[in-house]
Amino acid sequence: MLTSILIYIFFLASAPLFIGVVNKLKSRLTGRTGPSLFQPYYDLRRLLRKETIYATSASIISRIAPVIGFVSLLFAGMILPIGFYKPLISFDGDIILFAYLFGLARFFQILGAMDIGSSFEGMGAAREATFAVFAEPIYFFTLGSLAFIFGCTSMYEIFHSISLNNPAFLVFISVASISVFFLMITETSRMPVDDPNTHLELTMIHEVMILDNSGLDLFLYQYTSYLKILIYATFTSNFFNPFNVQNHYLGFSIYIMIIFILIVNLVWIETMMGRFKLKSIPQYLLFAASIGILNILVYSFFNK
Amino acid sequence: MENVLNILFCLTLLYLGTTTRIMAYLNVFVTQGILLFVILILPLFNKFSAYTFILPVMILAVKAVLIPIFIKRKIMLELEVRKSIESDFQQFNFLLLCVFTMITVFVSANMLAKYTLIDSIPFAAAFSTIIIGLYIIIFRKKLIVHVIGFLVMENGIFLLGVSIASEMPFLIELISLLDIFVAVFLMGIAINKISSTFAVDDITGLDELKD
Amino acid sequence: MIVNIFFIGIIIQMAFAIIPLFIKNQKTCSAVSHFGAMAGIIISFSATSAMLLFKPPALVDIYSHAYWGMFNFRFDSLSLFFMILIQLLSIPVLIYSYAYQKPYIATGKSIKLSVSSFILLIASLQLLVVANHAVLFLIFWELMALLSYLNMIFEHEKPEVQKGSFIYFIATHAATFFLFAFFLILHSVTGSYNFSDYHIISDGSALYYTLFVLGFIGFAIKAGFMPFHFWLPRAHPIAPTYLSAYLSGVIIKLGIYGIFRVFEFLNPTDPFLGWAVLVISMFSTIFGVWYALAQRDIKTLLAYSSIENIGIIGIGLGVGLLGLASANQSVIILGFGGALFHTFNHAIFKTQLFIGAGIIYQHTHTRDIERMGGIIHSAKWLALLFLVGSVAISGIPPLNGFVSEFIIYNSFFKTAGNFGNYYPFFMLLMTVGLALAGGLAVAAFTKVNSIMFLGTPREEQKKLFNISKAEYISIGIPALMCVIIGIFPQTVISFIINILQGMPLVASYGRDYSMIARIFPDLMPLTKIFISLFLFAPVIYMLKKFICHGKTRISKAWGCGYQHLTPRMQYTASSYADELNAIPAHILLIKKEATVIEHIFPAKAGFSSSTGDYAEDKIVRPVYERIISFINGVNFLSRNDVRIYIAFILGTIVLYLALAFIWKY
Amino acid sequence: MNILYLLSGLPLASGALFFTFNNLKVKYRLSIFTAGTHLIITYLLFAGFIAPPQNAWFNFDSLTKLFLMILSNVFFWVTANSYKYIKHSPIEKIEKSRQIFYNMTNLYLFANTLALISNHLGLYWVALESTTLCVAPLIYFYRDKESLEAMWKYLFLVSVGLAFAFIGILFLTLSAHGTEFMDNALYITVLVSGASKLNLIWLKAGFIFIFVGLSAKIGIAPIHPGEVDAVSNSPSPVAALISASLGGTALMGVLRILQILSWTSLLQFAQILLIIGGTVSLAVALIFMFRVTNYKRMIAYSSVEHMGIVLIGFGIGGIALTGALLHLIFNSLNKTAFFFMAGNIHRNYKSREIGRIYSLLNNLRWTGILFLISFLAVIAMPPFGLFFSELMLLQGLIANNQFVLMTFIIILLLFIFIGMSRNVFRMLYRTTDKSTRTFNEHFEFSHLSAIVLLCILAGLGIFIPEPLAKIISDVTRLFVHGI
Repeated sequence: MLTSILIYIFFLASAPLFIGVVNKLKSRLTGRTGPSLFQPYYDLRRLLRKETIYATSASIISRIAPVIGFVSLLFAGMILPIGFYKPLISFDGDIILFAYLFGLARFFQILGAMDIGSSFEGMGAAREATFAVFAEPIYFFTLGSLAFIFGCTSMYEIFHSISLNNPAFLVFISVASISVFFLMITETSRMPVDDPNTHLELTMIHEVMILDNSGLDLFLYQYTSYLKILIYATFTSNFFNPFNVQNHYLGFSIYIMIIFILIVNLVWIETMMGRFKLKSIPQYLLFAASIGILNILVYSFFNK
Repeated sequence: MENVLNILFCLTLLYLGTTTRIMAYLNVFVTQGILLFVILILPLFNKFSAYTFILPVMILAVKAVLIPIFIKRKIMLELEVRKSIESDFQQFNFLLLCVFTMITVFVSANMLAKYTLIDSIPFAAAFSTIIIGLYIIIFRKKLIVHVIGFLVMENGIFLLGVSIASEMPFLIELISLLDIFVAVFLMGIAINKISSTFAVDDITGLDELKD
Repeated sequence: MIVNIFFIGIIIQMAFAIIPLFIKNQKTCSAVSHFGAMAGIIISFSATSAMLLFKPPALVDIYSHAYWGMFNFRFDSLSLFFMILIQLLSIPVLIYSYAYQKPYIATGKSIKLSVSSFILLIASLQLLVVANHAVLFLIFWELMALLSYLNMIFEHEKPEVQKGSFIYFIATHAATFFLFAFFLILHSVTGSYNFSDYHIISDGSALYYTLFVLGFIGFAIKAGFMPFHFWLPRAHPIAPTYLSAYLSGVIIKLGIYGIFRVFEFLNPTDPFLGWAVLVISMFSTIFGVWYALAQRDIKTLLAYSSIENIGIIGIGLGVGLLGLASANQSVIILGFGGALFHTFNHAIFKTQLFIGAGIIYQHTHTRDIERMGGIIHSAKWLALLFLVGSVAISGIPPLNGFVSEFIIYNSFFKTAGNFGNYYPFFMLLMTVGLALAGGLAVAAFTKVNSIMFLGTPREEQKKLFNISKAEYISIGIPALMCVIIGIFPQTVISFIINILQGMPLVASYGRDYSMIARIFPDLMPLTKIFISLFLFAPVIYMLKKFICHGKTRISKAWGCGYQHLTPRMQYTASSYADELNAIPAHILLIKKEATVIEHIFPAKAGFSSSTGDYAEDKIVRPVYERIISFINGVNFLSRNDVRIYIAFILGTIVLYLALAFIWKY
Repeated sequence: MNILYLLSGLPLASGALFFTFNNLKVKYRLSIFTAGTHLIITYLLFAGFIAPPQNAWFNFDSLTKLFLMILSNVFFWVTANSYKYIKHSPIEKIEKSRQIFYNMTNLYLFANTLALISNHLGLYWVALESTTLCVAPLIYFYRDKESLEAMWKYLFLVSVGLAFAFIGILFLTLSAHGTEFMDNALYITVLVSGASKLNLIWLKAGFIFIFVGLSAKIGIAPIHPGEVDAVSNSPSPVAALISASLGGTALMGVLRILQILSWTSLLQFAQILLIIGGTVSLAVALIFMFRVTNYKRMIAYSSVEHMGIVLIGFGIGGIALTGALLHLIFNSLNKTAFFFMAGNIHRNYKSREIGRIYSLLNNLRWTGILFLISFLAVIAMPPFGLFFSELMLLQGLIANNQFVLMTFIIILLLFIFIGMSRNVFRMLYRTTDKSTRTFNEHFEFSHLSAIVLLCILAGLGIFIPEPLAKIISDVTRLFVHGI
């Protein structure tokens, strides 16, 4: 238990680092020195010192929204098995809670954006809502199919009943992990779905939603987004995670390794690919979902 | 003897088919009344009693005297109706229809006479009278002619009643006669009112009520 | 004895529906009737809950009718469940209707008819769910339709009210005819009118399926399953809001009650029926919420979202049917239990949302959310209470909506686990469908909240928000219930287990409490997490407040350099939902008219979009109009000539004689 | 025998007496006295407190008692309400018809009672014809074009129809030829007892002629128009009389014949004819519900519909027959109240056009609400009786496995309901910009009587009292046996 708590604290602490590494590698790939690994920490510290400005049209919603978003993701993270360690929260059906905690965060982030009443935030919120509608099915297609196959609804159990005795799993899990990777990109609004460091409000999704936030609110939002991407990365990593490794340390190092691989993938994609047209993003998500269908079909026929 | 009278009755019907004058219609009606009277009287000769005389006399009075006079005075003269019956149906075809109907009725009456105990000729005569009375109502436009058609029909019914030797107590027959008389009376008044309010004496005025 | 107390309560309610009609002063009349009725409801409610605790005498005979036999009531667990539902929700709705009538009284409008008929409606509903005699049931069923109609025409001067109430009346009458056929066939099969005698065992005969279809459709029309829902989005907006709250909260739930009864009578053991119900329900769920997303009239939107939730309940029912088909206790219990639980929850938060919508309507005098905005600045608590309802109905933790959906998800997993072969695949599809609906619900209700409450007012409000205590109480009670049930679902779960024990459908598979309780997923972790959420979030909030204390500033919103942002420039609801609605646009029947801006000095441009309803515009209305035009086409009878009539006499006689001639005896 | 004198003699006497003087108020009071006495005696007979007289010419079996009760009840309420309607009629300057009103209604009561209690078909026919003659001047009450035309059509059509009925009666005598009772073959009791000896061909023919002939008076399609015109153009009390009591009286003739047929193998044939007639009437009512522009005509068509339902009930037999009898009673109560309200509307708006009536519910509160409620009763909403009787009808249909017919009837009922409610709601709710007239209506006696009638309707639906149940079971026993 204590170790789990420590691990989780470490997890929370290292959330910005993930982005730091990503940015660093990205700039390296494009032949720049790039910011330091800890740049996100500096940004957060800067935000802490800044004063918080509220729009005239802002109401209590935009004051509580960042808090609720942060807290819900905090609890969502507790459900994830990190490395080989038992997560803080684990019970039957926690995969549903996991998905819906994200829903809670999204709900209030959208409200917080709409609270300003400016049409830029409106656009961002609308896109967020739209893509989220497709994100949840992907989640359930992948993790849900696993749950149906193993007949258990707790994330920890699911990921620990994965074993390679059945070669179908290799196909299955790799495909699932791909669609989850898509999911991650969408949910954390990275390239090619969204470009975090563009400077045209019209084309942004996540950034435009927090356009009018500053200071502590922005701090919370930023940190929440760092946390979000790390949570999704961990989630993806879990698909490959232990392969029957019974040793905690080994498991954890494997976890770190996979995270790093993911980072590389992410960076590679972000540097290689251009941004999708907003209109074409739903098809792209549907494709990811359809992978999930294919998945369960493959599996169920394999079982026959 | 009765059969002869019945045939006469049918002849009057055919005359109705040919003529186009209201006066003629009225006369035919009177004739029929007299015929009815005779038909009713005939069987009474051997067993005579004043009591049974009342009904024939009443019929004679009502059908041959009262109603014709009423119609003549009250209607024909008060509102000088044009003398011809307005028909929206070729007279010749009407006659054909009547003949055809009578033939069918007679044939079917004969068929029925095989199965049941009716004497066919009076029955057929009565029935064709009824139907032709209906034809007169259906194919003529003048209201007064409708009334006459109704009366012809009633004659037919009386004939039927006689022909099948109805056990109808004559008291009932009297009252029914009265009923019809009153009905005709009301109809006459109504025709008066209609022709005074609508300024027409045929069906064309009466098309207010519709959905 | 308890039963007598219950009936005393009912009688009190009826008395307070009738007596105040003789009070001249409308204000006192409304006050007396509402609070008297409330007292009656509280009495009957206490009786009901007492019955729930110590199982009462099942049957109560009223009197023996000359032709229909003994009219009697039966207090079995299913009826007690819905009774509790009715009584629990009648309290806030009554409080609200009291507040609702006030302004109308001020204008001198006569409100007596609607007040008394509404209270009679409540009383008759309570009798409806305990009616054990088919004819008695039909009487109260029709009374329900009738009295709610009498309420619906409260503002009968408005054309849309006339139209909507008309559609409602027709639909409910058609439903009743289905039920006539259903019960009469049941009677001819079983030779009895008592519900307690109806135990048809499924044989493959056509009659059996006819019965099932008749019963299901008859009740589905009332419950609002797609495609039988067409009356619902027409009736809700035009009804006075307390009634629309009651319609959505309680009355359509009685359709669910009826469907439960149908299952109970027919004991369906054919998985095909289960799948059919599941498909219909999933259809209602997804498209109900998608239609909801497309609406801009708040009450219509809420009505469509009711269709969605009815669909979710139906999913639970379908799963239960699958369980019955293969006699699997846990699936039956999870399915029906989930259905009951969601029925309960939806009743609560839908009532709350409608009341909120009604309060807003009375202050802004519009139902079009595009004309609202920034209400949170003038009515903060109203906005927050409405927000609670929205979060709950979107099935988002930590409120009650999530818990019932959680159980239904669990029923999927349980089904898949227990049945194997092709079940997991379809159950996965169900799961994904439900998740999709959840996402859409989030979109819809973020839209509602943000457009109505947030930002700045799009049109200057006609009068200030001064929300009375009664209104706050009426919307606060359900909100509180949402939170409490969300955190401590165990209470309701145990209640529902009590109900399930008594249901014949379930009871045949064991009536042991602990066994049933073990089937339900363990909800304790959820409770812990939610409590910690509720504790932790304020702490963070306080911390934040403390840190940025003195370092806050109010300033204009960032206009991307543009300096003169006007309220009209805010994001609209239609454009918010546009990207999602574009996907099934041909099903939502979305029409857009826009004038394109062309030259350098453009002319006045405009844009308008509207949505239809496929079932109504493409199915019901065309058929109806076809029939009407056929009827109007028949005109050979409308000749107004006495001679024609006489010809008719002759013709009829000839016809009959011909018939007589060919008739062999 | 004295009961007979009271029942029939009193109305005749008062009717005759009224020709001698011209004081409307006195006539009104006296008529109320007559109607009240009639009602009391009828009720005593009905509840079996006094034994009916034994007489070859008169027949006081349960069927007669039932119809007598209906007639007497309707007549009483009509008379009690009539004064206001004829005193403040929408059309003025009709003093003459005001004067003859009570004479005619009393004579009508006499004739109708006679028709109901007569045991002799000829007597029945005569009495029925004379009811027509009594009603005709009442139809012409308003003395305008429409009423004149209506009177003409009613008089002519019904007379022709009754002529056919007379032919039918003659055929009945013919069918008794060769039997030992051929000399008094027109006594219903005789015919019923000796039914098995009758000649089937003539019996069949007789039934057809009587059924079709009387349809003109009952208001069965396709010979309904005369009745509809009469009902829609006469003042409301008369309309109530015609559609609530006279139709029943004519129907009783058909039922008598049916009673005879029920001993023979022809019953099924007769029932089929009844079902055909009833269904056609339903269809016709449906067609016209969507076409009427005149609310009194609408109500008239609704009584065509209900008569159709009654016929179908008799055609089906069994529980449906009970339902049909109840339906007859309920319909009479309901139509009376409905016509009172229609009369109030006519008096206040001075128009019978649906298009001219606007926001009734606001302008005339009492009339509007009672109109709405009696409409709800007409479309068979509980707790009103018609709901139960229609339920019985459907149950009878199912008991006979007539599923197709049931579906058809249900669809017809649904669309009749739609068509009717369209019109009624238009009258109740529609608001016009030019509604300048101000109405002020107070609680009147007509409202009270409508409320009472509707309460009886609801009460009888939910709780059937003992005597009524007994009478109805007796009546059903008249029809069910047969071969």
